[in-house]
Amino acid sequence: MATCKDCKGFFAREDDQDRGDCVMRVTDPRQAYYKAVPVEADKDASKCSSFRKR
Amino acid sequence: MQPGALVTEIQRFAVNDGPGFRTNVFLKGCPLSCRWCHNPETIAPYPEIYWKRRSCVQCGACLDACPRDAVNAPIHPVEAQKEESTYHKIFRERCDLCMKCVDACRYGALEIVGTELTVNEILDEVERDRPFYDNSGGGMTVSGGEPTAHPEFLAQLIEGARSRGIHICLDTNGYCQWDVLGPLVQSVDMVLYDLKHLDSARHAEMVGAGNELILENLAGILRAGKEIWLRQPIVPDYNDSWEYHVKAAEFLGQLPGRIQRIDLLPFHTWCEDKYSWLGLDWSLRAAEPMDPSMVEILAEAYQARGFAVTAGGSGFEDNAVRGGCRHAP
Amino acid sequence: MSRRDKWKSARDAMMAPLGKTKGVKTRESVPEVCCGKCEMWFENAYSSEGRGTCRVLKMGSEIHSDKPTYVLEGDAGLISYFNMDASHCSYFSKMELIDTDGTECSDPLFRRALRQMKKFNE
Amino acid sequence: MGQSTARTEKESSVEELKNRREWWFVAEKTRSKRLDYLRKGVWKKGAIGGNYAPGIKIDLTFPQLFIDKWQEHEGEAIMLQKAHALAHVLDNIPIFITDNSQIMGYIGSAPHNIVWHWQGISMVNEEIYNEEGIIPEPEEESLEILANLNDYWGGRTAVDKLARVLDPEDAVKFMSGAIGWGTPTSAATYSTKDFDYIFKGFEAILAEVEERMEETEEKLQGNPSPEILPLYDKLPRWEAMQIVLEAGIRYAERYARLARTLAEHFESDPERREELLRIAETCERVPAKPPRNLQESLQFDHFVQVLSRYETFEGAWPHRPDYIHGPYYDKDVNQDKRLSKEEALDLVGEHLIRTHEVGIFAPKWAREGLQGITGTWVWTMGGVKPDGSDACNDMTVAYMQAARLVRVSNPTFGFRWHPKVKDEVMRECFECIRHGLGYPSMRNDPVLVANTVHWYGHPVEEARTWVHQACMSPCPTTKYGCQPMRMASATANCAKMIEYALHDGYDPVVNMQMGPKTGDPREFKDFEDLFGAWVKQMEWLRNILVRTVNLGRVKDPEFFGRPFLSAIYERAVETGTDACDPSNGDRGNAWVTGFTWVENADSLAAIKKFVYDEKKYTMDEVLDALNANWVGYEEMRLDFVKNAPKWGNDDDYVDDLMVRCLREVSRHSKENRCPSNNTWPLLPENVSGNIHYANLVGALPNGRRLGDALYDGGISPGPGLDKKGPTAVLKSCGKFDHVTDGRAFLLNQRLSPTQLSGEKGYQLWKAYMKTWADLGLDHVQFNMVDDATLRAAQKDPEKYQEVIVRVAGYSAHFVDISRKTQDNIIQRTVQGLG
Repeated sequence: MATCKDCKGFFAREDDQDRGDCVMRVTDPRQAYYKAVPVEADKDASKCSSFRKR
Repeated sequence: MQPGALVTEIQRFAVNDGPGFRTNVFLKGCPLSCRWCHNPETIAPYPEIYWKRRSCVQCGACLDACPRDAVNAPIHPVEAQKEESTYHKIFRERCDLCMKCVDACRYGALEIVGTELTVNEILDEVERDRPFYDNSGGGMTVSGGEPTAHPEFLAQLIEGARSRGIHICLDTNGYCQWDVLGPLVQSVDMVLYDLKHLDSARHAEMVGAGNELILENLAGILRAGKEIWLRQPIVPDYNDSWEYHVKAAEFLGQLPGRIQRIDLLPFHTWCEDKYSWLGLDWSLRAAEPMDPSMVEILAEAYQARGFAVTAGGSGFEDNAVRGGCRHAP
Repeated sequence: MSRRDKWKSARDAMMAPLGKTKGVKTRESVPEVCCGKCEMWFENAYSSEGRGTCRVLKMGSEIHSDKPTYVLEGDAGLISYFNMDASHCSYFSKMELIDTDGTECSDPLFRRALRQMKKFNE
Repeated sequence: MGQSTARTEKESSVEELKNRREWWFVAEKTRSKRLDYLRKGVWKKGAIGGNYAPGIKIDLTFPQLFIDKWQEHEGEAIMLQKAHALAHVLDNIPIFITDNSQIMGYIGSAPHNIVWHWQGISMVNEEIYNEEGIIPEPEEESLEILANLNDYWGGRTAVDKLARVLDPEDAVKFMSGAIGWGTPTSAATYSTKDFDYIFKGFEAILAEVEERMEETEEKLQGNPSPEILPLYDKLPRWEAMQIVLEAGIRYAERYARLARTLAEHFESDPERREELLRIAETCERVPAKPPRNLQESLQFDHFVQVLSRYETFEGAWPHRPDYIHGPYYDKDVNQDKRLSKEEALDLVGEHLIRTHEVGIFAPKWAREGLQGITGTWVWTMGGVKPDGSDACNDMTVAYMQAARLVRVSNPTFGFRWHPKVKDEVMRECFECIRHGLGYPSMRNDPVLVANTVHWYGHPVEEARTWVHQACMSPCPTTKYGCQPMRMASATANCAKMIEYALHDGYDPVVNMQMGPKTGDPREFKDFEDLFGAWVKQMEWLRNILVRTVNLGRVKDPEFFGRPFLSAIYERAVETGTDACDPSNGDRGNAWVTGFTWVENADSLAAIKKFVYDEKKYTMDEVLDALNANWVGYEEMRLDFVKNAPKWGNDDDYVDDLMVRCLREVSRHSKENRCPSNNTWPLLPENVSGNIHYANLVGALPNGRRLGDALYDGGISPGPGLDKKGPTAVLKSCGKFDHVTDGRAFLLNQRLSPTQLSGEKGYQLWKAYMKTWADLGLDHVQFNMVDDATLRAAQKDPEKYQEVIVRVAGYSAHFVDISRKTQDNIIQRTVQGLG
């Protein structure tokens, strides 16, 4: 099963390797930005459309 | 009872008629008839009727009220309000200005222009804006029409304003005998003086009289050392050429005294409605309003001779000579 | 009835639908003939969730049943909702829908329960 | 077509654009690339007329995160329960860093989202459910989520709880929406903030909380006595403060972490990498510790604003950023020369943009009343220091310059004018006005300081720290001066006073007996009888609003709870109370906002003159005409419009009545008491309530019909009814005392742009302002866009997207407001060309 920690967009936290930020590039009609969502390292990513294998 | 004079309007917050914030008192009646006149309602020395087509619902009440059959029958308001419509409510040639139609109108479409006011009535209104005069060096500007057409009343008005400590500008076209004008000029704080054309024949053609008396009086005022702002309405194809203004500047430079400021006033058409309210045709209706930047070019002709010049005559220009304000004794 | 009691019924009518489980179904149901489409119905200005007052009927009236009762005297108008069934109300009078894109304010007949009422635009 | 025009604009030189007064294009050409990118990146959050712009969606992540922990902590003290839920949101809500940006923090999980505060009024929650366009895709799924949330919160929100304890008659009348606005809860509110205290840093406050808790725990070892009992309730409150302060620090650290990640793994441009590292350092420093430079102080400030808006709907933004940030600007730019002026301007400009982009769902009535914006975010500029000396600084100037570059409609500025303001600062104010921003509004500082002392007894040094609590009302930013909650929820639709006086208290519009029965006007024997009825209706209307809001205020700590606000309120930290608890030393700053006020004076004057003085019409005729909504009485109506005296013409007949009405209200203001035992003065202003109430106020004797827009507000004369020009308007407004006759008085003036061009324009304006100050007026704001431009913008909105107008108490982009309000603005008398 692919998990978040296998993804290129996952950045583990220094103080806690089991958790981290899912960082994504988003371009909306007006501006471009990087977005971070907190995730568990072992979260199932098999259904994630932005999963990119590390 | 104090004598009164016909006043068309007491206009507060005037900022282009002398230094600072001013209250303009427009006296009715003028000996000249300039074709571009921006205040056509001030020419006739009697009350007149404004008919405001946009307010008129064509109810016909005025027709019923008129004893002389001088009122036009109602037509559809939309027709009457059309841009090209020549419809007017009053047949001026039959009307004897009894004003019964105005009394009958409930929609404010018919209005009397010209109300008789006493010196005190005028000054009470003028005095209301004293705080504004204090902070801007403003005051009262007596205008018209031609204020010197009412010399006795004007003298009393000036005297009254003086005793109340109000700064006074006399806005005159100078078409007046010196023995009348001279003492009036002496009694005011400053003069706004119209100059329309240097060539007497051209003057007469558009203004209805030659300019000799006006030019003579101008010299007289300068000799008397009175503060003066010279105001030149710039009318297209009449006095708007560069050559004309070079000549005018030369002429003004040779006069026997200093002109503190020259205001060049670009021709505009804001008065168009007033002609139509009075039921008068206006020969300049079709003329284009002037671009104020054109006037700025002409100003250079005067600047070259060391005159202070404005385009538009604001009372707040850098070089505006402040009238200052005295407080009531 | 004391003053408080009299107004309590109006207050309760105003607050009645709150705190009840309604789900999607109740919220989406808009009867063909309903208060929100009636000219006698005046949308409340405090909120725009579809609450309003009847211009004719007073508190105590009962319209969403086969045998409506009509109260015409009293201090407070009948409080009802845009999707209250008005098919039995003899005072129902269908209004013209004026503002159909919702960008205009203060249209007296503007239906504020926009999303659900939208299907009636056609 | 719009685009091809835009291209031509771009080809014009800045000078040409200035001459044509196309200020938006001037700004576009003169601002930095960064500001240009950020400005154009903003999603428009204000509603257009009544609807939100396409693409704007309600944020559903926030309420779902919240409810997870909220339900887990059910049964705990409300502040503690909320603190847990908020901390969970702050730890988990998606965050983002926009390209080129340097200031972090947003309320919601994506830039196009607006947040929804669901704990205020469940009716508003239902409104969101019904609202078109803002439900996120997939709609069906979102509606299910919304329905479930609404089912849970129904009956549990602050106003739902309040409605159950209110007198039922009051509840029904208050919520009829006819007599005023109001959300008597701090769930929809605004609060002044004391940055002298907050800038100590969250860690310092945490230490203070810790100390208080230890002290209290010691005392709790004693015998449970009446002195000790209340202490039990304090501990969970302090604990709640700790939780949110720590969560606030972690929230900032999340940005720091993201910025570092971007610098290390994503960013290839070395300059931007530097910036990202600086952002990371900044967010590691603040809000935990005191700021050391301009970026840190702005960032700290913005985090505080964002955190408070996660806690509640703060509909205003009381603030004095030039005063707060001025010293840091001075240090960075003038002393250390760490920042160039241009770099500082980028930060200041972005501060305006970050504020502008905040979007919070507002119910329809608020959208109608505040068209085109999210809230009345009036920032306070200028003024004096507590010792009375001039407080203007380089930051004052920087904000004015940045405002002209980014041209946002919100925040706007209110400038505290005083006699020592330097000419260079006045010129900056004037440039903003001349550029058609509609702001700053000008406030008369000496008058308002005296006013603040008069009504609430604040010490003068404290009164001098005042900021605009919302659009208009000054509030000190001191320990006991700060106002935690929107007492202006007592917002009166004042035209109802005269309407009810003429209808024996009955409201034909909402079909209800509202006011007291003051008698059939046909039986009144003279004007004094009518005036007496007016006074009774006025008192009734104020009383019901005031007592409802007072109850809401007292009950707020029980019904809502503000852990974060309490944690940044010195007096709440010190006493372990909710910031909104009136017993913790609040001196009070309550006021009744008076919408649709001037109609009273004009209506009373018309009746006095025509019915009682001249006996031209009988009261019967007047009432018949009003009951018919003037239909069939058009001649008579015009007579009332044109020939009855109207406020704003320096005419004592009606002006004296205005003064008399104000004095009656002022007398009554002292009888009304707030929970801190202070007064409730009236503050006439309208925002765009004049449009909202158009269909709620019946025909009036000033000639108005049901449905006509009301006057545009405050003490501004009716549109087109000020026949004597701006000097007469100012004179009328100067006839009452702006210190003792009310709280503040909004005055709109439209001035012609050509009149104010060039140096002469500035000189004219300065002389005008000097007179305004001499006359003792407390407020004036200007619209400087000419009719031609506005009419063109109505025809071709695409081309005029960026035209800003002053609505009333705030500015908005002209194209975002409804046609009715647009027409109303055009109709406002343009003060002539002289």
